[in-house]
Amino acid sequence: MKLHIRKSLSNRHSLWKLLLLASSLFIFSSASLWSQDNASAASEPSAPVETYGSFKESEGYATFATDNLWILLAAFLVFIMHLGFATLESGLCQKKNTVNILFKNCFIISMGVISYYAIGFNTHYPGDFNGFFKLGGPLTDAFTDSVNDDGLTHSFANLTSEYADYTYWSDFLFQAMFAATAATIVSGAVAERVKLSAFLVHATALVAIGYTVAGSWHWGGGFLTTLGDALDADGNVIAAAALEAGAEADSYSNAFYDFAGSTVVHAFGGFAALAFVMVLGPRKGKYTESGIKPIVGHSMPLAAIGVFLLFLGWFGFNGGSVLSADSELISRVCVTTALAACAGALASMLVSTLVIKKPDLSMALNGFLAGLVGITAGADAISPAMSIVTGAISGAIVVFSIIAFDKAKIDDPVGAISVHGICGIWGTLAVAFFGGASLTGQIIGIVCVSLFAFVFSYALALILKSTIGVRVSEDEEERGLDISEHGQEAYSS
Amino acid sequence: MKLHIRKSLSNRHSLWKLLLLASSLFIFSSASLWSQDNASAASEPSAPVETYGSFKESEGYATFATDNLWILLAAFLVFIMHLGFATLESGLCQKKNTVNILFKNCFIISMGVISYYAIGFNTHYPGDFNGFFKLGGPLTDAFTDSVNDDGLTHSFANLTSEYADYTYWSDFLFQAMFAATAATIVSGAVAERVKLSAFLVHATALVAIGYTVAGSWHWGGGFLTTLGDALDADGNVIAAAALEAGAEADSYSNAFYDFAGSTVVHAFGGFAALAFVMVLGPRKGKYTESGIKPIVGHSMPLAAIGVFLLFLGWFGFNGGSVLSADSELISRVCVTTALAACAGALASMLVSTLVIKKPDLSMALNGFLAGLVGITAGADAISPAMSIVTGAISGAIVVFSIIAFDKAKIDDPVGAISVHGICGIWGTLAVAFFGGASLTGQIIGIVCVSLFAFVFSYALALILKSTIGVRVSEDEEERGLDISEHGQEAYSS
Amino acid sequence: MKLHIRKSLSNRHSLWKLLLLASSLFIFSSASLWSQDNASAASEPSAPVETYGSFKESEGYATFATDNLWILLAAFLVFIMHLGFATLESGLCQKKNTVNILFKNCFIISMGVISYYAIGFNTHYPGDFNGFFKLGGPLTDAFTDSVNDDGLTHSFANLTSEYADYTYWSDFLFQAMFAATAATIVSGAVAERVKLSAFLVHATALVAIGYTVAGSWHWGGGFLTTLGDALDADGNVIAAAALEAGAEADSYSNAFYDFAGSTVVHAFGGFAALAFVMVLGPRKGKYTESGIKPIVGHSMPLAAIGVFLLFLGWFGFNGGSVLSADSELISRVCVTTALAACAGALASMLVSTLVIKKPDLSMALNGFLAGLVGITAGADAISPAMSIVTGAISGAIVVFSIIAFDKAKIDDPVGAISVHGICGIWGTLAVAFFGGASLTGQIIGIVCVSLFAFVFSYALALILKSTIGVRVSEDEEERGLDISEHGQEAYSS
Amino acid sequence: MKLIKAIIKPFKLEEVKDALAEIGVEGMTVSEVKGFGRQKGHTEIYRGSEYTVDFLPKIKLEIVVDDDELDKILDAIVNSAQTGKIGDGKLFVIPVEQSVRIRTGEQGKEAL
Amino acid sequence: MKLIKAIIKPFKLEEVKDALAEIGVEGMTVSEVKGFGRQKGHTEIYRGSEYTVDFLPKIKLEIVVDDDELDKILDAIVNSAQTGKIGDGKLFVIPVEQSVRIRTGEQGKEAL
Amino acid sequence: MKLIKAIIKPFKLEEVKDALAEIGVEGMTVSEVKGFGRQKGHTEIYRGSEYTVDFLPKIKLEIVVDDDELDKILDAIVNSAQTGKIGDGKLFVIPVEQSVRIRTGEQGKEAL
Ligand SMILES: Nc1ncnc2c1ncn2[C@@H]1O[C@H](COP(=O)(O)OP(=O)(O)O)[C@@H](O)[C@H]1O
Ligand SMILES: Nc1ncnc2c1ncn2[C@@H]1O[C@H](COP(=O)(O)OP(=O)(O)O)[C@@H](O)[C@H]1O
Ligand SMILES: Nc1ncnc2c1ncn2[C@@H]1O[C@H](COP(=O)(O)OP(=O)(O)O)[C@@H](O)[C@H]1O
Repeated sequence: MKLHIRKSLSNRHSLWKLLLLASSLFIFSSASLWSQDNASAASEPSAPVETYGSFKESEGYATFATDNLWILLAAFLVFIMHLGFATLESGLCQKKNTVNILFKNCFIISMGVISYYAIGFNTHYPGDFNGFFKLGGPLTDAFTDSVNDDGLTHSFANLTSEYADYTYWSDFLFQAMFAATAATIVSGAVAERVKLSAFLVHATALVAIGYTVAGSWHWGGGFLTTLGDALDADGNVIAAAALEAGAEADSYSNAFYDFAGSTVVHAFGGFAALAFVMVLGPRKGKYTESGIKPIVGHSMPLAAIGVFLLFLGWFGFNGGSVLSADSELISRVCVTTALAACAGALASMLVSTLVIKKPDLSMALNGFLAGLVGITAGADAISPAMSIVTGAISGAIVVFSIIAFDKAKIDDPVGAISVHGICGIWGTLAVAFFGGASLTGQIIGIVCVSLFAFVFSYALALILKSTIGVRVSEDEEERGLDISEHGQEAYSS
Repeated sequence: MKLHIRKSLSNRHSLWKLLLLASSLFIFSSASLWSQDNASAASEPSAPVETYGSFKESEGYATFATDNLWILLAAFLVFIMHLGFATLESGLCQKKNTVNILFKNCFIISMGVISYYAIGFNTHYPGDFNGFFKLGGPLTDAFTDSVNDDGLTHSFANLTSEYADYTYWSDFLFQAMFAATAATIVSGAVAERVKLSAFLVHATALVAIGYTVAGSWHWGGGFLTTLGDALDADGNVIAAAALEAGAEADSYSNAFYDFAGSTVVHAFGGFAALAFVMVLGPRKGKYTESGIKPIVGHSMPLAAIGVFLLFLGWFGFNGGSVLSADSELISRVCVTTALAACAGALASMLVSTLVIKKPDLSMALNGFLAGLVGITAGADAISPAMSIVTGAISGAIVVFSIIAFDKAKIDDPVGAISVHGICGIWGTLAVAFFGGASLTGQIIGIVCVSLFAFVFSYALALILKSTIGVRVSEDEEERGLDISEHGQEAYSS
Repeated sequence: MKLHIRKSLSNRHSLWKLLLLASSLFIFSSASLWSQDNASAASEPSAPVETYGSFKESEGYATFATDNLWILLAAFLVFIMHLGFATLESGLCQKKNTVNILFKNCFIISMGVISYYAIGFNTHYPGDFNGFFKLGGPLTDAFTDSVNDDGLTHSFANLTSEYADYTYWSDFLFQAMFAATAATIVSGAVAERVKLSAFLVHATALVAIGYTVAGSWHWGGGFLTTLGDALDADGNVIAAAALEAGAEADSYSNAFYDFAGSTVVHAFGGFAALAFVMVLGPRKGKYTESGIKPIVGHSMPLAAIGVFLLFLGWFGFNGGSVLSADSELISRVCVTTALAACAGALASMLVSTLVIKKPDLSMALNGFLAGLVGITAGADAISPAMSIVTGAISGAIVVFSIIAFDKAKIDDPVGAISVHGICGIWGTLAVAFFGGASLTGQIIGIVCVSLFAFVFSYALALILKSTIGVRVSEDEEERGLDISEHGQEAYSS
Repeated sequence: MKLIKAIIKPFKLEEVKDALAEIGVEGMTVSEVKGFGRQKGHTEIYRGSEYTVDFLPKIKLEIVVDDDELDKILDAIVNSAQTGKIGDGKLFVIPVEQSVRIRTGEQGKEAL
Repeated sequence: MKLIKAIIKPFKLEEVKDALAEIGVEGMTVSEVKGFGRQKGHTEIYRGSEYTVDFLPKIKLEIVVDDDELDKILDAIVNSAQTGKIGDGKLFVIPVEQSVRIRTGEQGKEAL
Repeated sequence: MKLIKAIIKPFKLEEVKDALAEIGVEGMTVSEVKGFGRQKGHTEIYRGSEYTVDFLPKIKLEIVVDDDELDKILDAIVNSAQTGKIGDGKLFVIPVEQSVRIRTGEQGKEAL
């Protein structure tokens, strides 16, 4: 569980409400079926350390340093997912739109990181808010103060286990790389006809505001976190006051469980993509009177490179979400991640061979991603054996989903809506089936996040449509966005 | 040395024979010239820990966590080798077979990981077997039990240093990624004419059974491990009973030494490839009356990406085979790995310039791999200076070997037989020349493993040939496997 | 700060001069504003350990192992930069020179590592020299001795915290990967017309001698290190003797500060490139009477892959330069690195859209690199907020610089001179503006290193020109170096 | 027999092919070409320098037809390839003296 | 002089070239084209949707020959390019009025 | 009307185009081809085996011109494409019976 709430508590003057929430959370997490807190428990020394220097000489430092290193490495792995997205999307689109796709992906990662610094982090993990919405400000004080660690104001707590199992900076970097993925998902779905300017605005709003607000509901201590009311042995909700006074919970109702973001990241991105695609319409020539005319991707090697890099990066995406290098958890999470991805690919290969009568490479590639998205919500809660089942079902779903969306004339060149949206939902439900989560809780979470993503993105797209326009002209689409938007070609001799 | 035997001992009810073997192994490894056991020694706390939680608070945990993290990272690095293989093979083959190659590589990694879960791991490291053969079952109990770590049955030992320097899961993941490489080696050699279905069956049997059985001889406590009989000061074999009773060995006869698998992985893959190629025959039009007509690879950038990724991954392949993050060992192993790779490339460049009269890029690329395969058996035992020599010889060998196989009309589009088979043998011998291993032992190991790989693969290929067929039709070969097998093209505009 | 000087002191019989230098350095570093020494302090146990085995059981080992692991991982990340350079350069050049470019890059990394072993490391970090020049010999004794760690001569200090926060081997590997980057920078600038043989000689001399000599001035304890004379409260230089006798410095004059090498690596490479380009002349047909005729890169996806890999690798380049896994420092360095890169890209996108009127992908790609080069000197000293400013300015500079060099008919196909040379200077100055370094010191460092690089490279190129020639014939240039130099084509069908 | 060389806009290929198939044309040979004409190229930009791309992608169809069919086919191409915008392309008719089907050795009309 | 346009199967190029070289043809110009004819294309599949590829890869040879040589050359091409299977391709003969060797300015037969 | 087929060296394209534009040629169609001729190919090497590449990259220009303009244009091409070295290429002149501008349906000279 992303117990980022800890940060909020230690850093900020928290109001009553938050304290209550936090204490209930604390109890919740102690008793949690999927307790992942051993790591932090062990590495939080009981006696407060006075300076970073003395922390480094304390017993817990060695583990802290390993934890922190892992979070950084996970950030690098998630970073490489952006190259994965860029190459996958390029590969599955036409030659004439390649420069445009690469440019969009360069923009997303750079805008994502900078906007996360400027507004995202504090929106995502707000110190004090109503559970639904708070727009954060830029990172300042604690973030930059500690540059000089001898003398001056120095918020060294942010660098030690008093903050978390890693430094404030590692936290930022990992979450920033994470955040930018939401917009990347959309990029693929709207490719080959979206107006560059409109996309850039949409992506910025989505990453800086949409994703971080929705994320705060679950990981920032928002209302999805509080879904898990404490219940007594008879199943009645225990009042906050009673909890505070020390009452112990017997169980929890409807807790929404989404380990690394099948819903909070992937379904979010998938449904934001769906909304934008619906406003945008399909590519010219895709759906004709004589049926669906496939628009073939221009380079399967690029697409394959993309998928393998995404698979690699997912070890950081899921493994890093453990938020420590806890040996048990990261090992298990990486195993379930790999098993689900591989099962997803095998299932896609099999299903596409049976249904389409051909072993379809692009489906096999999507199968890996389907398995990965599918296991993301329960990578820590689903057993290895069941992660194979989860992944395989995901890999089967994605084939049918891609075909179905195509039939419904929802034109998604890379299959992002199916892979991230549909498999994101499946993955979240899978935690209820195979990982012991509350089905009600999962459904509430899925509906809230997906609906929000859809509405947010739809509204945004409509506004853009009626202002700067969201779609290039027919002529520009035909000549390709590379020439019409960038005056550049991707390949030459 | 891959002392996986430790697992077998602690996890299973071992028979007499195995105990004996293990104790002799223990002594052997203590006194071993290339002892790599310091890490485990240090991180194995003397007092048994009761729960994972208390283990985390124990002294040894910090080192354990680092060790475990490294094994996971090594698994990721070996994973990325699969992308390396996929792009190298694609690059060195024709455009019209690219989808097929990518598909095969997607299959290999997914089938490899799943089959290793289902049967491979327990075949590779059988708890109790005759030294030659035991077919394992799926991972179950210990592997999945520990999902809930509070209450219930929990085999926490698998998560602590009682098992190894890493968790059971990390062990699985690393070994699974490793295992799949054997089939990938074959993939390149048989490319451009093998029937997809036949390849898939061959690869599955090879990874799930062939590789794991052969691997168990060396790393699973099989007969190659016991080659190293304990000798007394006069060179006589010490009886097992005497050893048990405490007799100390003075030296060991004929121990087969293969650190990370020059023979057990690479020569295995190379000779399996040779057998399949012999059954399959050369590509149409390669060997004509008027001589050899090169079939040129369609993308050198893809091939180069592949080789650099393989080089990168090899740090995990060799470095991870230390089976801990022991500072001395992993650092040295990474250094010898890099030096051998670079020396191999320089040697290939030089030799190809002298022999072929042109600085041949594809030979330079193979030179890196030759150096890497060459150092794999002795990465921990050969000194840095000698690793340069080992790599350089390997890089020279590969040029002559590729040319020789071509003259012998063994058609291997990517040079896999030379790179993995021939250089694998050379690398294993090099440990005798430069690393102090027994030449006899090395030869016995090479012969047993290579012969087994060849026979296994040959028999399998023959069976496939007489049933589903191993080769596409002439017409399909001409049109390319992409269209004939997949109905897809890799590139379009 | 790269306090490699520690190694020199403990390993070698140092002369008076060096001792003085070292002691002043010690004081300097203790009081340093940007002290990065906490890590080493903490991990250096006070009581000397006797063997590597006992070191492993000592308290500091856990941290040491993590530090060492990080340095190795950083080496892998820097290694992957070489693939980044290879693909970026290939992508931005013409199809017909691709094999040549890939070959050069294969050569650079292999020659770089081997020559660093043979001569570079001991030139870079000489034990005892005049502050300006010492040509090192091959690594021998300590490097290879420790292969056998039980019995025999064993310089185990090199494997423990007595040497540094990592082993001698990790040190070598990281620095070797680092070193090879200097020649890679040149490779891009001279691409498409340089004679292969001339380039190989130039690159070898540059990496083995030029870079290591210049590097020794700063990181090897040379004269740039001593720029930071100790001053008393009145601003007068404190005599060495007084310092020795215990006098405490109040401040330091003109210290040259270059954390990971904006000047020492990048400006060095950039100005070496400039010199070679000036000797070489522009590509045929680039500058015509009717103006500049762009020679378009043949694959933007390759170029984008290159830039993302370089970005990834830079986490190792900068993060590894911390020379430990110190949680505070590596986290902060990775954050400033990422922020500067992203700000650089955004700035390049903006500026190119404003100036060129098109969102230029190749400029966006260069913008990432500009930001990265820009922050390299002060990644540890510049605050996150200011790292955004530093990166953004760098990203803006690079656009104007590329256009300006083109106007000046300095033909640099990949923009290496601008990205590495000009932004390297800017980055070094930025530490004075935003990171508290002495402007004078920075300027001295920039001038010395850049001038040396320029002169060294220019002289070398002239010699080559008058001997073997530096440029292919017009006809060869036209047909492409792939055919004329290698008799191979990069792409075929 | 005549050889019709038709230069058309790339995205019209499918339509033209269908129109021809409809009136019974059973064979044609297609190549990707670059055209220079009244339809001006565009300005591209690369690393800060502008340059003009004069040549635009076009498709060249080569169809050998019997003299009788010529006009019908020309009409069909014009009708299906026309957008009315500059750059639609040209038709050129060239005499063909002989034609052979390689498979059978058939000659003349039979060979088409 | 005549221009022979030969459409052949790609993998026959080498053979045809050798056959022509043998009978003394010293020059030709080759392009990659796509052919549409009786030989039907194939069905491809992409992400679950089928589509037909009507155009098959072919090679077009253009050879300008002296009138005397014409028949010999046509025969040589037919013989070397024939597989007997559908899609073998065509030969078209077109009159050429003039030819010039750019290097020397030579004209007519001399230019070939 | 005549069709000029010009085979030239690739790097001469720009020059030829400029020369033609100068004398008022407003249209042409260009394709990438491979040429076989007296200019011999080169030997390449791949993984230790040598092979000969007989075909060299060339550019083919197709320009339909009015009869009056023919000589002027031929001259312009020869002048701009000539390097004097082997492999400079050829010009072939072929009769054109009809031409149509697809956009307008204009015919003959008007269509060029
Ligand atoms: N004289 C010519 N000879 C050969 N091809 C020509 C000629 N004129 C035009 N073309 C081809 O026809 C295409 C369209 O011609 P253009 O003048 O641009 O427009 P339009 O067809 O509307 O007159 C050109 O791109 C070129 O390929
Ligand atoms: N009328 C035609 N005009 C131009 N090219 C043609 C014509 N008919 C056939 N071709 C070319 O010849 C090739 C082979 O023709 P096809 O009808 O498939 O088989 P075959 O040559 O056996 O009759 C086609 O792919 C096409 O390129
Ligand atoms: N008889 C021919 N028919 C068609 N194309 C030819 C013929 N002869 C030469 N060519 C083309 O002209 C090019 C140049 O011819 P070549 O004989 O090499 O040199 P040159 O033009 O100097 O005589 C060839 O590469 C080929 O494309």
